[in-house]
Amino acid sequence: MRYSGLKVIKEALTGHKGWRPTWRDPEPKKSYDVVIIGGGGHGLATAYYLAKNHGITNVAVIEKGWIGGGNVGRNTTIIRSNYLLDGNEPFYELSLKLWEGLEQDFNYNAMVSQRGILNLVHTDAQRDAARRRGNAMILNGSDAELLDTDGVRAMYPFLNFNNARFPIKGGLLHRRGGTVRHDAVAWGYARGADLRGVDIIQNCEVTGFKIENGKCLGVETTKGFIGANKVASCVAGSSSRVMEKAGMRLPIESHVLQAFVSEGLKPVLDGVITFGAGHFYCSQSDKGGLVFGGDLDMYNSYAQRGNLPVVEDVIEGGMALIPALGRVRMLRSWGGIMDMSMDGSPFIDKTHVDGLYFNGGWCYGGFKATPASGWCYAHLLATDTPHKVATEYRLDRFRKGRMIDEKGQGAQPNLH
Amino acid sequence: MTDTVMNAGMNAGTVAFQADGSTGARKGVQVNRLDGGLIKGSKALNFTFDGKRYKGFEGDTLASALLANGVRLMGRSFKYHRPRGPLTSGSEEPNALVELRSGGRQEPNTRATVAELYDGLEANSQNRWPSLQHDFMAINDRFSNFLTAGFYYKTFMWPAAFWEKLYEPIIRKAAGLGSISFEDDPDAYDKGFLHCDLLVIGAGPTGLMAALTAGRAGAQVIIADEDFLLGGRLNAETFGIGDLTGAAWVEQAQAELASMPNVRVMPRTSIIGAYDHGIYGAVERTADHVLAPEAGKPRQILWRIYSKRAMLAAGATERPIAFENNDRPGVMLAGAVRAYANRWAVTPDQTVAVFTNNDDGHRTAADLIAKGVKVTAVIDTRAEAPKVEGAELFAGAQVIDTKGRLGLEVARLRLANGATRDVPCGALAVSGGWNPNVHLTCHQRGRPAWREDIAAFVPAGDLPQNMSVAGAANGDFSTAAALRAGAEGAVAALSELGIEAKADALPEAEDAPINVTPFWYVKEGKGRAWLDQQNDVTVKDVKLAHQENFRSVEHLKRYTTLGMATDQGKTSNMGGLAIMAELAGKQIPEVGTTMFRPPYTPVSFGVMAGRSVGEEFRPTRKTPSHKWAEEQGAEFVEVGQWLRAQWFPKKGETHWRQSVDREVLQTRNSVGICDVTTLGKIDVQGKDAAAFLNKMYANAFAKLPVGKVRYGLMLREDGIAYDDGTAARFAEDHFVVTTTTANAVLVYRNMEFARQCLFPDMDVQLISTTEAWAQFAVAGPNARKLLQKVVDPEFDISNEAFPFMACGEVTVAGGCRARLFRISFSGELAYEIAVPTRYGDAMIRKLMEAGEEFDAVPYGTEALGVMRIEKGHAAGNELNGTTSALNLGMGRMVSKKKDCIGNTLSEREGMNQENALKLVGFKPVNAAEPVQAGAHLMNADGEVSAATDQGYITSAAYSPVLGCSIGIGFLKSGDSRKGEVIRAVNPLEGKEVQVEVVSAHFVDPEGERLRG
Amino acid sequence: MIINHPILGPRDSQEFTYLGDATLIDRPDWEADDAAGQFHDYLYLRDNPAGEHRELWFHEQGDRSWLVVTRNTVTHEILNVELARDVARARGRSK
Amino acid sequence: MGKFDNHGLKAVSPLGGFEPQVDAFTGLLIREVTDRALASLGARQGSEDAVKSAAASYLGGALPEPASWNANGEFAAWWMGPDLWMISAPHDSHELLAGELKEAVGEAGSVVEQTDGWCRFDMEGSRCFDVLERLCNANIRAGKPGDATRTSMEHLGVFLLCHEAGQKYSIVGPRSSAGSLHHALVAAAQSAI
Repeated sequence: MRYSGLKVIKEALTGHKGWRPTWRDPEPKKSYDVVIIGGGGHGLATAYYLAKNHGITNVAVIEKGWIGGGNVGRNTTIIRSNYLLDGNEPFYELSLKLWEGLEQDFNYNAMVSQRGILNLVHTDAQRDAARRRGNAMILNGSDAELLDTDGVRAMYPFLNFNNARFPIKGGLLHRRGGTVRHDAVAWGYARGADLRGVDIIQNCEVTGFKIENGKCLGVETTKGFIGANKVASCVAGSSSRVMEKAGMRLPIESHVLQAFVSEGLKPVLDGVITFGAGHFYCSQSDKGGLVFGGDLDMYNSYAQRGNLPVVEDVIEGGMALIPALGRVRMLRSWGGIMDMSMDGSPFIDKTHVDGLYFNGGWCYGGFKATPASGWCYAHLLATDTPHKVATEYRLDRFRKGRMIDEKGQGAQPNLH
Repeated sequence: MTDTVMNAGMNAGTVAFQADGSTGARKGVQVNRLDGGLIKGSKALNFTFDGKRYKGFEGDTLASALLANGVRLMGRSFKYHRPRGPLTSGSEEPNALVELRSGGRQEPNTRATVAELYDGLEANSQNRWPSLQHDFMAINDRFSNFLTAGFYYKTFMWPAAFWEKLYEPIIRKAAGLGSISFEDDPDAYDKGFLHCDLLVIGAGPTGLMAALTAGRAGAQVIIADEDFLLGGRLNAETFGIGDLTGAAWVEQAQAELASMPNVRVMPRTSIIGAYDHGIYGAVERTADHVLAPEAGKPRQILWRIYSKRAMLAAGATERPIAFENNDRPGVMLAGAVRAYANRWAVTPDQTVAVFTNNDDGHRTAADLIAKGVKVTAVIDTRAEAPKVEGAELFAGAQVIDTKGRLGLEVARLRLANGATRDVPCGALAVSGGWNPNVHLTCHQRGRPAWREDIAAFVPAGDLPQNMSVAGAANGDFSTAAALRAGAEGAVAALSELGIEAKADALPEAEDAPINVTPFWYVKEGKGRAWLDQQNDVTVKDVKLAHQENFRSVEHLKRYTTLGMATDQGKTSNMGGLAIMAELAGKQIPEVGTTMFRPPYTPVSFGVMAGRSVGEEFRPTRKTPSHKWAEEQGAEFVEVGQWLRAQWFPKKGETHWRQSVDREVLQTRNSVGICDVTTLGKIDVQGKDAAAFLNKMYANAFAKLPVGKVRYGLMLREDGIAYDDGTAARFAEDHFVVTTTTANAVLVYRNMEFARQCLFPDMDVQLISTTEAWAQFAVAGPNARKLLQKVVDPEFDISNEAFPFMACGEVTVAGGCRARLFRISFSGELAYEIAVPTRYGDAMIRKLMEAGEEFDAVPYGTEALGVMRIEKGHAAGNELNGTTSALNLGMGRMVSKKKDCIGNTLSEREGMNQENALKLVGFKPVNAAEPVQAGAHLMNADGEVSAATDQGYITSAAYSPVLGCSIGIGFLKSGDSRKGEVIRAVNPLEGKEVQVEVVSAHFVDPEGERLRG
Repeated sequence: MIINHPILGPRDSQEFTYLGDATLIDRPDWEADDAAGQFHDYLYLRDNPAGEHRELWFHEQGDRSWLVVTRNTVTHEILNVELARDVARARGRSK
Repeated sequence: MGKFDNHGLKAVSPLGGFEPQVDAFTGLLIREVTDRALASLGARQGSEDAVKSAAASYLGGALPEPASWNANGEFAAWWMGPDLWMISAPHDSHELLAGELKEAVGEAGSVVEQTDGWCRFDMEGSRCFDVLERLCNANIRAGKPGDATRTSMEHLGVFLLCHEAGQKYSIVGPRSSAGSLHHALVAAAQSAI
């Protein structure tokens, strides 16, 4: 079934009887060509592109809970291609280009909205770094503009230009950055994959891998054994827990990142703003809620919830930047488990076990990567060679000294 | 969070409460005002709503005062812009949201049901245009059949560009609820910290009894309630406790609590979240009930409460029944109607009907009848409904529709016999049963359990650490059970702390069982029956979600937006779950619940930020010469938390470059002085001090002579350069090391890690002395001459006696002790001289005075930066966390003969490639062109692209010595490319400059000056 | 969170800085044959358990002790707190 | 005037004045204190007992236990961390406190001058509890004289020394942020009183 405005009108006039399930709920088959562990954004996108780009449709996505329940369902919805390093930026640029045509591609309105991202700078050194980054973005085919204070003021006159502890000296504007309705991404990919024959199996948890003679033959699950030619782990947040079952230790720690939404407001912020002198970034959803976040809670956690000090730290940043928010209320907070990697960059790679593949380590940036992650992971699974924009995302890069460290923080996951 | 008491005995007819004003006079004032209540009828308050003037009384909320004045219409819904009035009388309110106050104090989405009335209150309706009565956007309601759950996911996709250009802007404008003024909030906020043995959350009968029990035992007790009156549901009911009325009992309890110094009673305080290990967040509204806070006083306070034990006594929330057009102003929860009548002496209308599935709803009828309000019908879904006196009872009947424009006029019933009946009523009091307020028990991911006998979720065993639950929050709804649970819960909690408390003889109170027959929605009718009134989620939407396979509760919530409004579904979630369960053929507990998360009720940004706003967002660190620099008219710059002088403009200088050029030239030509106190200083002592520094730094320190300083490069364990500084050896077992300003705290932390965790038996003691010494760089050919005037003559600081890289203790200005270091960042003959910080202000004055004959200049961070770039010294822009010693041209400094942090991993292949980036200098081929930091480097010819990128410029400045702009940066194989002309491209700003690769040491490359 | 400091008793975790897995105490011998491999594993690989985790916290806004805290990463329950220096010595670290 | 104050440099207080600042509220006085010299004393490994006894004889009393401070005549001392104390004495008579202390403990201890690394504000009066609970997380109402708590106030690490519970405290914070700390104290006092 194709979605369209006409279809909506037709259904409205006929009692909405024609809408079908957005995805089926099949029982698992005995085996598949590819079993993807994890029904989050990346897993569903991988299944979609395996089917669409590579014609591989004998695929199962197995999800321990409900699809889209991981970080794709608990993030701050930002998309961007504003990375600095050569190992990263081409990948994120591919991702942004995929976002730009995504809705027409999978026939689902995920509300991709490129209203711009503004990274504020507060010192000369930050401006130098912004210039280097902006140039790297442009050289990689992305877009960037360097604004001075007046340029920022023209966009957002209500920021604190009067008594700021760290005055705004300008900003790096990335106009193609923006936001996407996060849940819809999971549902859109699920629908697209399902229509192409992929089995999405919810409430099915992987309990182990069947590995014989260095070859992965399938997965043990709460719904029984499922055989596979290739098993693709895609469970960011739970990567260590799942891969431990295959005997692997990863260069990853799991951390909690909190995010927040305010009560609904008439338009305040058009685009996304990140505060360069505190831990605060913010956008406004189409429903009117300010969606904002800041820093990690800093300690290892699988609890999907955080603590009060970080809430205060984030909102202190918010008030420092936008004093007019004093009477606005925070409505809800939540927490996601981040796969924090040792250099802040992800992995899309084969493992030492034949037929077992790994995708993870997305830190707090997995959402924007969803299309390219699926695209490149599908490429790797289908061809056994890394996609050209994902050649650096290797598990052995630390052994080789080829870190991709955007923030320059070294092997300290919670600082990335 | 008010405690709820249910199923009181029907002692109707006793008007429990006496107002302090004259009763008879009220009716004339406000059309729906009754007698009695807990308001102060003697004190009339003026307020406006949408510009119209009204009067209410002290003790009113905005909602009760508007209802008293005959105003039911208070808001519009989010999507369909349906007219709405209050559904509740508490913080769970979905409908009656207003913009309170104006200007910088304008507060959108304020629940009229909890906004305390004050004289001069100003409120306006929101999300409507042009007026609340005539809202243009109500046209959405006509098209509701097209605007079903998730319709937007299926359309607005073509043409692709139209989403951002057309559809989305319209949607964004229409969406949202209230608006902000964009003015800065003028009010202050505060934070604080409290400690207690027992935190009691909710001050209804359960909480009050718990606090009394614990307080009498001498425990440290905090009892908090979001309401401005203690008592919870006791204020809304007509029955008594013991011989007293409910209100009198509350007053007595409150008086006793107030007399105990170990008890802190906190009304107007919402517990917003249960955090780890007994920490609770609480927001106290100290000035929301007055026109404006007193000067210097906060509007709200965020308290962090450290509790050893906590008791949740937060009561329960009534839930509605869904039926067609159940959202008209006037359709309210039965308990709320009762609360308005009993507490606020208000009836929403003069004719009221009641619709219930339980006994509790009948009490609303009885209480209203006793107050003289006409009850036109009591509709009970149960065939075996109890009898009603004074109103017509329809047992086994349902409300199937309502009518009325901008407010309820008629309820249409389906009677047990199948007939329909229209009942006139301006208000319909609906009760579908009560849900315990389990929210805080779920903040640490606990999941509630279903209790069949009350058809509701109650807290399960997985409570937050050291929390217990009692009373209605635990599903024990009667007053007697509440009092018992409060007392016994307090005894149990305190006994775990070794405090003995006694559950004294409890007063008598009603103890009736609950009789509820679950009834979630009326199945009859083709129209819409609302579940989530604010977000306009109807029964049909839940059915559509089920049809489209959004069946998990989380999918249901996210697809329909059920429970995502400002009330977080407090009155709507249960209904949605029950309907989903029915459609899926499951039991309610199988469907589960969504996760309750903090905050319990929405919290202002202002209070979460507290005093950390504006210039006080973070502390400011000032250098010892700050005051003097201010006197000189210096420009200041933020360097971390420090404020440093950036440059010192002189009269006639109109551009900062003039000042900076002058400062550089004057320093290089004569002498300049700069406050360098901000560099971190760590005092390292102990027998193993040298061995310790050998571990910390890549280069060796063991053989550094006493009285000498050495440059040190510090690596991270991954081999990347981390920080640099100097180490001065004052004795065999005593060093003072410096760090960069930015890394002072981190280096000190890492050293402690090494000392305690890696080398625990080394004899090393560390302490920061950054702030203890005011340190000034004195640089330039005349530096020594200047210092010789300041350093006391008994100290020989000649080149022979005090050569480059010497250090020692001296006195200055006739006996003030000081430390002198002969080190140079500028490349000139230079010293750093340190005196105890209290003398720093005098010292800068002394130095400037002594320098007068040399035309000494103070220089700021800009000139400092120019001179270090001229010398090719790495700073923060070069030590950017991705560069190694090899990149910095200091590869040979990394000793291979010893173990140090980072040397092993610095040898990995990826960090030692042939074409590795190397730090070099750049000069423009055309001296008039600027070199810019952040430009990327490209070969002289060929494509400009990421693939051909050769490196980047890290730092750049105009060099007044060379008369052109210069830069340093990292270039692939840079050290072997000197003399090559390449391009520095800056497409970001549309610039491209031809630069020559040169040594990074632009000035005095041999270092003759600094040794002179 | 509250960390029960072995010397100072219960303290708000906000006073602490978190580092990570307590195995960071076990810095390898630089002269070992496979020092490069050992340092790689030491610095980069983690068990990252969902459950009990021994981890390093620094009482930076307090007495500047490094602590080894045993904490459940799923429930955040803290089971044990030790001075890291004692742990380091017990694990054979010296100079 | 101390013996070393006769040089040509005039001292300023952490807040930048020549005289200590005083702020008065109903039931509370906040005083800047500038007349104390400070030196840290760390025990060398293996010399913990030696340093304690040497210090005790110099100070005229034992070094304080963890989380405590004490006074002995003109001296005061507080515990900073394991085997680390801060010693305080009148500035007029002990500007060279670090040197004197080092002489007293010899090789057993590491001594570092700390006098001007810190600023100190004394808070006195009946409203101390009400103000301090707006500033720091220390459980002050359960505190007793002699408590020395390292805590933070408005993002600044400070030592809080209790002289008399609810009546008198010293707050010792980083000198360069004296203005911010002072602002926090005064704002809290205005807010709470």
